[in-house]
Amino acid sequence: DGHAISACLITKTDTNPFFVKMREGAKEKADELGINLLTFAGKVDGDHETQVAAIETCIADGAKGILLTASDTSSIVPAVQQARDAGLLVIALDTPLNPIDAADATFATDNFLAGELIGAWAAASLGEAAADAKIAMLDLAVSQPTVGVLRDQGFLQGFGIELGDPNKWGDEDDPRIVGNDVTQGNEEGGRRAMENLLAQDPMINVVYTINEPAAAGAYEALKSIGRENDVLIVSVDGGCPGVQNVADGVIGATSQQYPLLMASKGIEAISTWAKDGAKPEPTPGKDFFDTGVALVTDQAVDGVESISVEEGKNLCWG
Amino acid sequence: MSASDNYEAASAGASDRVAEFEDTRRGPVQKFHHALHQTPSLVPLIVLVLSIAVFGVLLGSKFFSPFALTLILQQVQIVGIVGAAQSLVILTAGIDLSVGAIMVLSSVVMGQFTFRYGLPPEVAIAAGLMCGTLMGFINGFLVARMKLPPFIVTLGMWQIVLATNFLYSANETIRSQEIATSAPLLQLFGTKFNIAGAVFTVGVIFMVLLVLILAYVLRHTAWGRHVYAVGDDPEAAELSGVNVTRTLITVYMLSGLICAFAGWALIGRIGSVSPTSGQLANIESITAVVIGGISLFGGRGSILGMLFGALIVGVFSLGLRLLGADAQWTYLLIGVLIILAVAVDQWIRKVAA
Amino acid sequence: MSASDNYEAASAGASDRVAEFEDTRRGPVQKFHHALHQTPSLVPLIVLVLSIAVFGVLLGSKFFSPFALTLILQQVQIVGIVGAAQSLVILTAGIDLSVGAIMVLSSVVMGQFTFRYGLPPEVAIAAGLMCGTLMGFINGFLVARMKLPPFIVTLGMWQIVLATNFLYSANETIRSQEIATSAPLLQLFGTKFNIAGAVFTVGVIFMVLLVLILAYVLRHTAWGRHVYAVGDDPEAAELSGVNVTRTLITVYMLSGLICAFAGWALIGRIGSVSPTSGQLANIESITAVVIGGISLFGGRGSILGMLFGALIVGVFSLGLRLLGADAQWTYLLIGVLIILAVAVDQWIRKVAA
Amino acid sequence: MTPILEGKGLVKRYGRVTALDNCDFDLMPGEILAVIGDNGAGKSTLIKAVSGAVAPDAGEVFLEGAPVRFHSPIDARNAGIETVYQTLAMSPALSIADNMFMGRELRKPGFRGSILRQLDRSTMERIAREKLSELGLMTIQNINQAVETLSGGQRQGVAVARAAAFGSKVIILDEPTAALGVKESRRVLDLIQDVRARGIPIILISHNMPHVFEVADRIHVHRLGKRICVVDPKACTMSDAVALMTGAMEPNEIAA
Amino acid sequence: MTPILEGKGLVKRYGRVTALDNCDFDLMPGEILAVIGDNGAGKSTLIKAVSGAVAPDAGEVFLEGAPVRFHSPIDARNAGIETVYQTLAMSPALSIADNMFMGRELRKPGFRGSILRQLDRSTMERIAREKLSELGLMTIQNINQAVETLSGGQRQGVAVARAAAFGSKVIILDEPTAALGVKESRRVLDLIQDVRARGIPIILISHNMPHVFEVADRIHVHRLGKRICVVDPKACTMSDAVALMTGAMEPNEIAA
Ligand SMILES: Nc1ncnc2c1ncn2[C@@H]1O[C@H](COP(=O)(O)OP(=O)(O)OP(=O)(O)O)[C@@H](O)[C@H]1O
Ligand SMILES: Nc1ncnc2c1ncn2[C@@H]1O[C@H](COP(=O)(O)OP(=O)(O)OP(=O)(O)O)[C@@H](O)[C@H]1O
Ligand SMILES: [Mg+2]
Ligand SMILES: [Mg+2]
Repeated sequence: DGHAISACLITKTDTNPFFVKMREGAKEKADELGINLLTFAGKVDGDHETQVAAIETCIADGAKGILLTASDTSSIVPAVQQARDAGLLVIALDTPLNPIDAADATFATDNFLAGELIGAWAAASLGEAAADAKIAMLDLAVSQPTVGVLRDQGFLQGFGIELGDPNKWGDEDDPRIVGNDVTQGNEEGGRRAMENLLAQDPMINVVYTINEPAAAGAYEALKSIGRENDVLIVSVDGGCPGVQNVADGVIGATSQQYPLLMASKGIEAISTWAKDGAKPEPTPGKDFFDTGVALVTDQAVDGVESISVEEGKNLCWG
Repeated sequence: MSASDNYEAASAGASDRVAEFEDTRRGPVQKFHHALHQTPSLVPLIVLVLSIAVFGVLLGSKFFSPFALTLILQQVQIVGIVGAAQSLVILTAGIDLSVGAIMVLSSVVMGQFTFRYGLPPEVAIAAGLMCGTLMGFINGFLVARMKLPPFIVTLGMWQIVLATNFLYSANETIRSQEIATSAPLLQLFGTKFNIAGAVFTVGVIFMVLLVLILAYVLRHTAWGRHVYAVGDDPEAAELSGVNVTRTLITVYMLSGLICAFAGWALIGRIGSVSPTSGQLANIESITAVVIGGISLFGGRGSILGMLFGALIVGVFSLGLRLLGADAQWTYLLIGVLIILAVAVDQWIRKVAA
Repeated sequence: MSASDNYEAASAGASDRVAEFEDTRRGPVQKFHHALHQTPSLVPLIVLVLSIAVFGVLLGSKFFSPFALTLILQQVQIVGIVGAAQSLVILTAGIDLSVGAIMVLSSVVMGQFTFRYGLPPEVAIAAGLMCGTLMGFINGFLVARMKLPPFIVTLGMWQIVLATNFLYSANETIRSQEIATSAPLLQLFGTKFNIAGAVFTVGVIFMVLLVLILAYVLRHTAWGRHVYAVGDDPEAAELSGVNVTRTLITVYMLSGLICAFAGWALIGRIGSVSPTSGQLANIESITAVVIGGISLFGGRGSILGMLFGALIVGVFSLGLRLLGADAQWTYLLIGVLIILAVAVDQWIRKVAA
Repeated sequence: MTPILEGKGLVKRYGRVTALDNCDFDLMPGEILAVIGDNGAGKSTLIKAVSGAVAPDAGEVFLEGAPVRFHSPIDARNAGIETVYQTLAMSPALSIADNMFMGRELRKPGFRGSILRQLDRSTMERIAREKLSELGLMTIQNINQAVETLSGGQRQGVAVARAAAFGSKVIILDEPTAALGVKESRRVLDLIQDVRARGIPIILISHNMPHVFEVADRIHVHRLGKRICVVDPKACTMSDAVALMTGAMEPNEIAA
Repeated sequence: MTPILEGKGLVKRYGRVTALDNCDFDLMPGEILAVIGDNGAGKSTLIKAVSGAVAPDAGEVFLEGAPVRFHSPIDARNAGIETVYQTLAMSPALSIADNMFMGRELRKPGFRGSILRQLDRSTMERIAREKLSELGLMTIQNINQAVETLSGGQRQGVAVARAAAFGSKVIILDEPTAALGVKESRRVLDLIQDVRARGIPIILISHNMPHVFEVADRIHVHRLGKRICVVDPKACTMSDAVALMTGAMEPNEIAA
């Protein structure tokens, strides 16, 4: 039917389960509300041009609104502006634009907070030993995309390490950090990065990972030298395999995000906008709508709020 | 056997008319065959027109509007410009994997020189263009003088330039708003003008002009012929008096310079200066070149074909997205269509042969 | 001028000994030169040994330990196996951009057949291997029968296979723990054994054996010679009686099969079945092949060289990390070192010529 | 007697260029047929058309009276037709022995040959050396040399040796002695006569009239893409042949 | 009289193969010097060494008495030495005119040539056609044909026409008539004599003894990588020359 409202979902990639779930969430809600959903994704993390082309396509298509997880949060702004000028509602999902008010609204996880939670948890679990911990930082990619920086810096903040420039990782000079390496966010990269850092210092006992696949890869590397039980691995995402890995003791704790929630809220907002032109409101006290983040672990520590693995499993996304 | 001594003299009365044959095949089909033979870039052009027609039928005015069609031009402009650089290199039987990295570094230099060091944008742009040319020179020097394989040289340079880019820019994006207020010249290529619903940008015009000029240079100047000769058989070219080293170095320098222009155009297209852009520029430009009918073994093909190749991919991408295919399905279908495009191309050539 | 009629007869008394020259150069240097000429893969081997020596000196026992050295082997195993497939294709003057995608799809098929459909792991593995071979066959068919350029065919297949992989797997990872409990056969290639501190895995042994067997086949069987002939000059090969189509199709099928084995080895290495792995396998395998001295124009080079090429990159990556270079600098330096490695290679060849 | 190899009404056009213009051709059992003609007359195209290397646009080919359609040179080879192309058709980077035995490699005897499928390099090299020595090519110092490093004449010698060693029904030689020295050319002529003595017919394309008149049984004169006449070398002078092929004389001016 | 081009003690080895073995060589002003020798004797390597196409391992080259060191064939060309290599050195995919004028293209007159640097295609094509007709190559139907589509002899004709048109000090021809037909060979011999008449010396490598004895002023006999003697074609029979170059006779058996 030619009169149906249409909406677009543009994600960074659609190879990461996180975005796959986001798309499923959006699709479900869209079907429910009778909205025609078009989905787009970059080819690799950081593929900015494809996202610009996707926005242009949505304008050409006459969509009512766009849900966007931007690869490059400030470069995308002119394209977003073009869409808003053409009368589309643009909602940033997961990652705020820079500046944040470049989008009509933002439904996001606080990635820095997500990092901070696992950092604080790791420090608290180690207790005294935190003072001479040996930390491996397994980041995303050398191009330092924003999510990667926020989670990394959040972790260090939470752990109690002084940050250098908070807009980039790798410039801290705390001796507890053994090194940073990049994983591309998958198992293979996670294993290789872990091996490289272990070759530098086999006594690493805390591992920060950008996401749960990287954590699983790091675990394999540790297992191959028999150290899987005396190293603390922390991660971010909260996907079902990740939470299962927390249950199995592969990962100590993970910060869980809620992509399905973001997506469905976003679709609702577009539907509202199409009907009566109202824009969604941010969470009180913040400049975005916080869809929340929760620390999932079975080894709760004092001073860091967390949910159990059981609860995590009920909320996990894929 | 008779007097063998002067049998050669018997050829004295030989006819001295150039051989001619009656051509019994003179219909329009034959004329068309002949045109295909003379102009190899016609084949990708036919494929392009066919694909526009197919999507036009499927999508109607959504696709067949001046807006959508010029949108394709805007979306392929970067690939088109970088593809021009890539074509030059591939014609010499090389390959340039560093095009995307050079493009991005050049745009970062333009941005940082303006905003970090406060230089006038004109100077910063000149510096960016020089930076691209210099990178190209290094590639060319390693390929032509040190005789290293282009694949490895440009693979190495890709990593080096990209890492330099991240280190130098500190992964910082310079935002569009800032550029617009204090150095709009950087966004020159993004300037739009509207002709009856069709939207053209300076970048699009630049791409088309660049390709036309290069087509002229390659076809009608000595340097252009040398580029083909070097790609065809470098040893034969050297023996028949072409300065192979100089030709190669100039090709890589020009390629670097064009990539730097692409960097400038990139600022125009995305508004900001972003060190993470352009990661797929090398594979996309090579794709355009190959679909356009230029041989990866060098010496054969036309740069106009590259432009049509880039547009074919652009048409497919936009068309499929408008048809509502989701991302993975789009990639899958583009994969199928790339193969199909080249198969059709091959088929037309065969039928025409 | 005298009787020309039978001057040819004057050659009747010609010597019929094969020409021989005294070789005045008989020192060890000459022997070495000769060895280099006979065995082209010696050159990357020298570069490899040199780089191990340099990092050994710089890093001492940190690098020169059985642990670190075997770690390199483990890190290189996937690239080494995929590189073997890539070498075969490149020797025929082709290129295979789809190797990584085929590898991942095969591993996903092995995993999903076991866990989604509950088939015995043996059957699932056979299905995965067949899947890889089939993908290879499609590549080969399009290249050999339809005469499409390998770059475009495998570029298209890359996208198609990768998209299929994501669509089929729904991006779901099968976790290591599950595999270990219910289908440990999938992790076979990860099995370790310890020889005097050095840790070897089945995957590493497989890689080495595979390369040795292929080196034998390429050098000592008719099929191997045909592969070289097809890459050298396909027209000449066809005219001199090689079935070019069949040779090409078998090469691509074998390449697909090897990639499927790489997929199995990948499960062993990362423990889990993850559809997002292997994205860099094509560029890394081509790099190994080229550093190893195989010509991208086909017909020249040795598969052993590829293995050394892969190890050179492995040594550089680990060595630089151990020297404390951070991720971005490592990335940059690897670029420099790749160029250097090939420059040294070229230099040795020149000196030896 | 039916011709062993015959072509009727062969046509081949390359774009605007006509290479074969309704050309007929026949080779009788046991004979040496020479094909002569100007440069670019279409001689090479003719033999490519009858040996499966190019597909003619029109016309038919008959082998021993039966129509055949060779889809590739391999088909022709399997039918016993061995050809030395003017471009020699060798793999430049491979060795002399590899090239000589390309497509019909010898395997080691026993287990190593049948199971491991190992090539019998030493035998192949020995045979290659013998065949080259038969042709008088004594300057090849290293039998493992890549063909691309051979001199022009050495390379041609290898190609001729290959065809002579393997042809069983028809041998086609396209300018086999063009790059050869005096001694080597002589040996090739001897070889051609030996082969004929074994009953195998030969097609010889050559610009060397004394050689043609010395060995040929019949001479096919080719001009502007077609056979203008067949002459008998015993009944016709070299001057007549040259005049015919260059167009200085019309075929009806001579009793053919 | 000093030789115009001279080589002393030239050595070139390729791995285990010795191509030039301490070889001397000289070319006098205004003469036609023929170089004869078996296949693989090292003739082509010799002329490559004196024309900058390969760097000799040892030995020196003198041009008009002064030592020279050509780093590339372009250096030799700039010094006025024009060479037809045995491998012809042409770019297969480019047209006849492109190949003929490679490296010395003609530009359009006026603004289009000087500013736009546009090539004067029609003039180059016209000249190419003329030069080929002078050689009797009348079968080239399409002057825009790519060189790879030419017949073997047509290709050689193009290479010879190029050298003859541009050589100014020395012209070197490595087997220029090997693939040529009777008429075309004759024209090349005429051309060689014309060029000599213009005072330009020529080096001619050929296996065709009658041709060599017809045009040469002196004959350099090459065997196993070195000059074994120089003979005077007027004082020596073809049989002697053949015997010398094949090793059937020693040079001291003849008064040179
Ligand atoms: N692939 C091709 N494309 C276009 N023209 C071609 C092609 N092959 C051959 N020709 C043309 O066909 C004609 C006949 O060529 P062919 O090689 O058969 O001549 P030939 O008689 O063997 O000459 P030669 O004695 O010089 O070897 C020539 O004019 C040549 O230019
Ligand atoms: N690049 C190379 N590598 C190895 N050997 C070579 C190379 N080039 C030439 N040779 C060898 O050097 C020797 C001399 O070759 P050259 O080409 O000079 O002979 P030629 O006298 O010109 O013979 P022809 O009359 O056959 O042309 C030959 O034995 C040849 O095999
Ligand atoms: Mg011919
Ligand atoms: Mg020679």
